[in-house]
Amino acid sequence: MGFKAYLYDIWEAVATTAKGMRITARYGVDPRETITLQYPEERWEPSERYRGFLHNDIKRCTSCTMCVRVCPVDCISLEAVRGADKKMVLASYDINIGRCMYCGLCVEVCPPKSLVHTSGYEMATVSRGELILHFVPEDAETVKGRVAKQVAEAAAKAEAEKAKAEAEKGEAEKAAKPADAPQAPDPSPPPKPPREEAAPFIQPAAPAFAAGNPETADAAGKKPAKETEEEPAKAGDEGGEGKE
Amino acid sequence: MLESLAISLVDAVPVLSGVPLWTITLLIMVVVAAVVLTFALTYAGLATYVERKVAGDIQARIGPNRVGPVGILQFLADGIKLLLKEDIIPAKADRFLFVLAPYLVFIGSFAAFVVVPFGVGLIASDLNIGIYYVMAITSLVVVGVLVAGWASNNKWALLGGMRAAAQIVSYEIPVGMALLPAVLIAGSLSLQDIVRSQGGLFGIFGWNLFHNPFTFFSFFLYYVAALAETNRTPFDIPEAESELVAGYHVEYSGIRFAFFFLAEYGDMFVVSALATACFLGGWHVPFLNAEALPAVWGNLFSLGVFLGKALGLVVVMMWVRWTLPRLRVDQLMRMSWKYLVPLTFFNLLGVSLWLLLFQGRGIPQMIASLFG
Amino acid sequence: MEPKAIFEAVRATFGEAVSELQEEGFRPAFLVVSPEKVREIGRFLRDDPAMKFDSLMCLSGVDYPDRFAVVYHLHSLAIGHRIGVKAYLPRESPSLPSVDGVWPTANFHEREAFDLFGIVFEGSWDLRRILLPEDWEGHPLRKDYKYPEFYHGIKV
Amino acid sequence: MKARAEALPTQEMLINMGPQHPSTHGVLRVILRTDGEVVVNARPDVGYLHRALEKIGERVTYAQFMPFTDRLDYLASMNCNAAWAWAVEKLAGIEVPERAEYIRVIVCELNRISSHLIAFGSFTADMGAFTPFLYAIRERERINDLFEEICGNRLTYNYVRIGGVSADLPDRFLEKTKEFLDYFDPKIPEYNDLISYNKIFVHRLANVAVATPEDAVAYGLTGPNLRGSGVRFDLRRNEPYSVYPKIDFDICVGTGERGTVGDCFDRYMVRINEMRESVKILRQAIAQIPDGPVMAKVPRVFKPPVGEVYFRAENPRGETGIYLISDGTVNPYRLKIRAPSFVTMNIFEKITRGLMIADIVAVIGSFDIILPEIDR
Amino acid sequence: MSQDPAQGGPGPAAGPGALGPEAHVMVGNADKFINWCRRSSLWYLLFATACCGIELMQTGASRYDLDRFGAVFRATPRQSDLMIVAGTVTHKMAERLIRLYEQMPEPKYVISMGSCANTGGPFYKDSYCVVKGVDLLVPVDVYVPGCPPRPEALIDGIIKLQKIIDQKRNFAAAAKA
Repeated sequence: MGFKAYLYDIWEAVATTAKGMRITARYGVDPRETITLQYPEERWEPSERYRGFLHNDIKRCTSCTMCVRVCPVDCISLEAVRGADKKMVLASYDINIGRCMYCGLCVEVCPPKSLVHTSGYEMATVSRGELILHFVPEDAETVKGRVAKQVAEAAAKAEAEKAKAEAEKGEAEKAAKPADAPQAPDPSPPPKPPREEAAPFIQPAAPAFAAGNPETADAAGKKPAKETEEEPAKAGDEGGEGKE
Repeated sequence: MLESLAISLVDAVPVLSGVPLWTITLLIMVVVAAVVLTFALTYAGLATYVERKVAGDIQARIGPNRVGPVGILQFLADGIKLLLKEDIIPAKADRFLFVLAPYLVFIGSFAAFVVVPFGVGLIASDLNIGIYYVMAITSLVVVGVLVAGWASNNKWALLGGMRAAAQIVSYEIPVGMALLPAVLIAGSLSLQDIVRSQGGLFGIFGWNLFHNPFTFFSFFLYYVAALAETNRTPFDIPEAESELVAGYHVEYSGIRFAFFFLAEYGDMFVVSALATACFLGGWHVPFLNAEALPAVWGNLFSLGVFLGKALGLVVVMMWVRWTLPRLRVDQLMRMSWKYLVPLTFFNLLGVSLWLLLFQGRGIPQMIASLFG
Repeated sequence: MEPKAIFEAVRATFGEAVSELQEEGFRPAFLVVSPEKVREIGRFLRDDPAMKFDSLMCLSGVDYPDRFAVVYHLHSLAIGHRIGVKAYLPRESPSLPSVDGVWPTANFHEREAFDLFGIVFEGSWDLRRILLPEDWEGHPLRKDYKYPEFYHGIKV
Repeated sequence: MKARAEALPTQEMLINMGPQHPSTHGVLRVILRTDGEVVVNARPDVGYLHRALEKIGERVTYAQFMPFTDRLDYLASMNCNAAWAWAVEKLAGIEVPERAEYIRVIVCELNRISSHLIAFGSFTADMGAFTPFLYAIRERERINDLFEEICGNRLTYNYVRIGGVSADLPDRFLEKTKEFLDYFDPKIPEYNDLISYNKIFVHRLANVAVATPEDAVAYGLTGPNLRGSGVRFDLRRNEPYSVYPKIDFDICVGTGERGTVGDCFDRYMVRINEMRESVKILRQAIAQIPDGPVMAKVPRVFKPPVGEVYFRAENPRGETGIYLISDGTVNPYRLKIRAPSFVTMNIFEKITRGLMIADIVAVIGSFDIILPEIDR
Repeated sequence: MSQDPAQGGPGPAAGPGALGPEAHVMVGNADKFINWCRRSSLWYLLFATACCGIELMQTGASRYDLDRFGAVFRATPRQSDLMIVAGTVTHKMAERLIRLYEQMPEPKYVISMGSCANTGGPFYKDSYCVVKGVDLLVPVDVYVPGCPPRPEALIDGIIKLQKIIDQKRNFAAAAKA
């Protein structure tokens, strides 16, 4: 391949190698180039939008299960019981951060803004059980028991007042019909996590299939796990109304 | 040299006179070997630490700094951890060869420390066939790597072994040819003589490097060929990390892998020591005549200078490793046979013609003789 | 060229094989063709100087409620227009001739359609499962697919 | 070769460049039949990261599938998010505000730079030079910081929404991006000095695995791989979408600079030059970005009209096509993702005949494949 | 070299947390030294399947630099003693993972990095071919949550693993029979 090309080959090899080594030498000699962040001592403070582990402020949480339904992975499980004053009391609220994918959809859709991303990221654990965060201190049964007791007392008190009210009405004028006592508000069934296995698979007849499709196809056994139609697709800052 | 030492020891300690002479020389040899081996192992250990620090520095990060004060104990931790790893020999591997290979490689690289001229009087044994001995011993590494590649019964290892055999054998020739100018100038194969031949003229201009343009050129040829000899990037094809998973030592774990690891760094030092001895004036101290210095100080001082030059070349090898990509096997062969071998032969011709024309005097000597 | 013009041109040469053009609600428009003729129509669409559909963008299997379909999306680099070709297949043993002779890129797409839908492409270079392990039963993307309980002893 | 065959009966070796290998960019397995070092046949075996994204697509709603597009091509998550959003908007005919489109272009181009950085870095690491890989990741860390400010995550962003973007840009974001661009501009010539024009690197890549333009089109190569073979086709220019028509940039094409057109070196250089183009696009986009809302009016329960659409966007690895069939309910009926790396692997068997084992690593690096896209 | 704030042993790690089964076991000097050696040279196997693999790469790169802890990536299981399962493990990949784990020499540890490795993560519900958690295949020492976990979270996991290694008994009467 020609003597000149031979020499040019050698010269080019030496020149490009030298150019490369000059750059690495510049980095090697100059201590300012080091960008290492020595983790346990120096920490990187994450930005305020950082999506770390989730935290739910159970005082403000209205247990509207919007977050449970929007989560693509079902890692939030929530049990709530209707308290005496018609408001829902959280029995248990767990987030399995071992399964969560930190997508932030639940935080965007939470109406009372009680579910937020903290900037925590250090929770390496030895056992998988510790990856499930429990936000309600006591376990579910005691809460349910307590709420059931309160509901019973409220009902009893309501019963007593009614009895007194009837007694006074009774003496005042016999004609007044006694008001029928509101039946005891039975605790509404806690909304189960949306993926009910037993739910009917067949979607009610979907609208006529592809418009141009020659024959109308009735919806075959389509098995969308989430057939509850309440799907908050739009994520915007003005949280939708808590539909319950 | 050791007999004289033994005799002087016997005179100094009369009680030893009853003991036959050869046991004393044997004893001294063992002591010297122990000293050289401990130096070699600690150097190899520290070299792994320095390599990771140099790599960290080049790559804008900090190397190991949490193990020991500045991370200095990193090599200790690695070594002892490797010592205590489970010793796995693959089922279908050829057990005896699998176990033998690391020792061959280890011997091949650390036996060459015998002729390294550390200082004025400091050499394990001043063989009169110095360079020839080193060339012979370091080719034992090829046997070790080939046996390792074959014995681990792993396709990647076999490929690594084949590549290593092809590479080291074909780079023996340029290494040998590039060292010959120093032998021609010194007129002797012994490394101490080569170093002594580079004395005089303020200690710097006596170096073979500046003797004549051909030797200057042959230093760089030697250094490139030596890089290939020790499987360092850009020639680390036998244990190509990204192609052959880990080349010939893919099946080795624990202390056997440590042998390979140390042997590589041992090779690096041997090769740099040869370069220093043959081209950079060995233990000659600039502006001072090393031999004239008082006995103990002279030795230590020249030892320091020699180690400085040799370890400097080792750091350059590390610097090259973190810059250049890797050659392909056929390009490696082409470079050796089409570029290095012709160049070293032409270079050798040039040196011998130069010595013939100028009766063995280099440019610095001629300039010095002009000034009288 | 406009989809309608393409439809006329193909209809002219292949007659009954091209049954109709699905236009509105579909972007791009689709030619519905009979499965047996797919390879010839493909070769025609690629070699005809007026159309020159030299690049098959995407070949996908679809599980419509009552039947399968193989959908080809074609694009012409030279001219720059696009067309879709759809071939409906019966639900029992869906199979149609492979087009990897016409567009070599179809091989992986066909292997994927075979793997996930069970559509057999006759005359393909090598029709094997591509994404799932060889010994996996069933074709997952079918609507009536039941998840296996165990695979090699690991709970699914 | 003939004489040698009789004299020395050699045997071919079957090697598993298995799912776990330092340079297969993930869990790709290549079954090599080699004769010594020369590869007789290299058959890729994929599917080790098949996570059934398309089956999941049929079971979650349109908005819920957005985080899954992050995991489709995790080096270019923003591009996949945007491709999914554009596809659904094309299906449902949603009008996206101007500012949202500009933000999408900005984050997509930033993501293109960071994806090409990993492509460049891992390619040089496969060739043996580990330092450029760490320099590339150092630059990528700065882009990660920018993304962490916008959407809060370093790798899986889930930032784009159907109808716009989830949140407006933080206040000093545009200045920080400009700072990054000024920091990044001199870095590319430095990479070229360090490794691109290094003699060994060029020798390893020139004239290796040449893909002729006809083969490239026939085998469905797209994006930098197609442009590396000299075909001037870029979706942002030939089939413009979003606000790309308003931004001028030129298409980098392989020119056979150091070897023939379409070899590994050309595909590599196209990516390096594309990083420069992306910087140019970013500067113009930052200059032209208008004010205004970032989210269109999309109903909370989003039911697109019945119909089918095929949309394709220019991802860093090639053309990501999304074929979407909707039957009017909340879940997509069928969702086929045409991933560029999946189609690129088709040409692998043909192009690697007769190469050496070290070149297989070069070919995988030059195609810049990524496994979640191949296996979906 | 630039000044190192991390002089001497590891700095105050974040919260002790549970330290594994042998948490509060008296450890003699020989054990302490051996554990120190094993802890400070954890060579991890390059096992990156999906997105967490990229975060693993960035942890090993310049800004977070795992090399500070003496952790170097090794390509072959024979020379690695820590397997960081970074990414989704599918059924087709499961046997390979088990084989790789068995090829590693004995004092070996496993870190399950990211939601996919912990519990199958985003693909837990609807995916038919993802292994729901790596601990179905290999014994896992530390779970690092996150999708993908930040490099700091992974380093926090490695520090926690180092604490576990510190508590191990090697020479004295084995803690477990």
